[in-house]
Amino acid sequence: MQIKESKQGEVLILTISEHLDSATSTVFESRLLGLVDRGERKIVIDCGSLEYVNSAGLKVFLLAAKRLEPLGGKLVLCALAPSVLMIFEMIGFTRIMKIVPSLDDALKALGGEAAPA
Amino acid sequence: MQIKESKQGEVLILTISEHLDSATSTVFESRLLGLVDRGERKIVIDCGSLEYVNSAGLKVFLLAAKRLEPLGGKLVLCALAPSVLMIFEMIGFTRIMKIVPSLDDALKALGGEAAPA
Amino acid sequence: MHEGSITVRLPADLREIERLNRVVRQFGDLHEVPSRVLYAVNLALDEVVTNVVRHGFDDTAGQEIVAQIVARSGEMTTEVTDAGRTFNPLEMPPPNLEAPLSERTLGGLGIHLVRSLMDGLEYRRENGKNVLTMRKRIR
Amino acid sequence: MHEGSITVRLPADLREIERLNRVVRQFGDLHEVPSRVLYAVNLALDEVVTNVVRHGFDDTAGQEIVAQIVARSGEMTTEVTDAGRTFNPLEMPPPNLEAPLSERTLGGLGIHLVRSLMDGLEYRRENGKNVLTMRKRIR
Ligand SMILES: Nc1ncnc2c1ncn2[C@@H]1O[C@H](COP(=O)(O)OP(=O)(O)O)[C@@H](O)[C@H]1O
Ligand SMILES: Nc1ncnc2c1ncn2[C@@H]1O[C@H](COP(=O)(O)OP(=O)(O)O)[C@@H](O)[C@H]1O
Repeated sequence: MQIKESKQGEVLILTISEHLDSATSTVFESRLLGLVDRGERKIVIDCGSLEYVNSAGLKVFLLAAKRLEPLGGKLVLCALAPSVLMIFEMIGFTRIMKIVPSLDDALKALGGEAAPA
Repeated sequence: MQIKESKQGEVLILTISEHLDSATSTVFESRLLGLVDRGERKIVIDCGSLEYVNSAGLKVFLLAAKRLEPLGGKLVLCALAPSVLMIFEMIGFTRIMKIVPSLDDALKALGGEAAPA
Repeated sequence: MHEGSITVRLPADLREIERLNRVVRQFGDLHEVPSRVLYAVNLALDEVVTNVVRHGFDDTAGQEIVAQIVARSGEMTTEVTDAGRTFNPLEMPPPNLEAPLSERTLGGLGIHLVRSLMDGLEYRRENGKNVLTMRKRIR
Repeated sequence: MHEGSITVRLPADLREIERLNRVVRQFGDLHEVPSRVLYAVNLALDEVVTNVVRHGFDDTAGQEIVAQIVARSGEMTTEVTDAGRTFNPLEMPPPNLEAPLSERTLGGLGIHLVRSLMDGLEYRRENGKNVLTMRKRIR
């Protein structure tokens, strides 16, 4: 897995790629929760290059969403591959998380502006 | 398979690589026999990069050696990988063909000079 | 698709699971298993084996897990055998997928995924071992 | 080494043999078969299947050859099944390996290689098909 970080106004964008599995989810967890702890409240996870996620990885999304909610923050996921989206649907995460087709949609959902084309 | 050709004095050197199998042996056959037909009499086949040879490929060596003999020509093979050399031994080709460890040895066997280092 | 099978014996160690996942993907490529089917088998096997390593033993040292994958026309079968504590995943209650975010718990996702991804699960305890057989139809 | 098997059905066409060779090599990598053993199995299978395509049929159109490879601990078994004319390679006389260059003939190299490379060969005619089983020990 690779994690890249960027900022667009108030919105923090994490781009993750390849495999989010038991080996890599601990790295992702400390990175994502670290961002919440340091005060980030609007977070987008760009999953456009994410090929594989198992329950260890799924838990990290749930943990972050649960931690952000009482703080008034928001987590938005975007650009999930069909096979990854299917997994999110199977465990009911599409009901409790904001999941949108593109990064632009994610930025709009967080009340920011769309990325320049 | 790839075939490369070079000349060192009177000696013609053919370098063959990868797989000499049913698909590639016809190309090798017409190339090698063509060289004999146009008058080449001292031919080295450098097998240093040859990974695989099947009976279709082995026949080409036999055919060329048989054609060169009555013409007073000579075929020398060099640098065979252990697995390829084992195949030549199995079918008795080490008795009827000149097979030497290196290109230098091959050039010496044909009465030419060793390649410059 | 080419029919066939592979049996992988791996030490009960989380670091081995990446290797297992790689073998599963290579098996799928070699046998030309449809990618949707391979994805499901890969993930289900990952979850089951991870659980055995995490929860199956007091001490994993020297323990081995055997994973067998069989590709047949129409079906892929995966069997996991381990000598860990008796555990039948079919008896676990499903997580509450309707709960609001604040009430969703972190546990139970793995087994729920396995059940949802596969078309058939069978569990038996045999010779002191857990044997879990998972079937996935190929259509 | 990982035990397992693969069955490849291929049209009786020389151009398919490259694909078969690729599958055999990938199988060897995946199952971690020792390279010496893989080399022998690869070459023997190539020779046998090539012969079936070249000599087995009056018309190869629509004909299929089935190659099955099984890796077990201690042994690799390869079985080739074809509906071509009855042919038992074990009955072929070996080529004269002692003949001088001018008297060496071009034929018979393939079957001689197969016999030399393998540790055991069995032939049977079954249901109108040739079935050749080849064993190679893994040491
Ligand atoms: N092989 C096993 N041996 C013993 N207990 C297990 C085994 N697999 C799963 N469990 C139990 O089932 C629970 C649910 O597993 P799972 O759905 O994978 O979610 P998680 O492991 O995240 O809790 C585990 O927390 C564990 O208590
Ligand atoms: N499957 C087969 N069906 C019929 N005849 C065969 C078959 N395989 C081999 N043969 C016969 O056996 C001979 C020897 O085969 P082989 O040792 O591979 O050498 P080559 O094919 O170069 O002659 C062939 O020439 C052919 O006449």
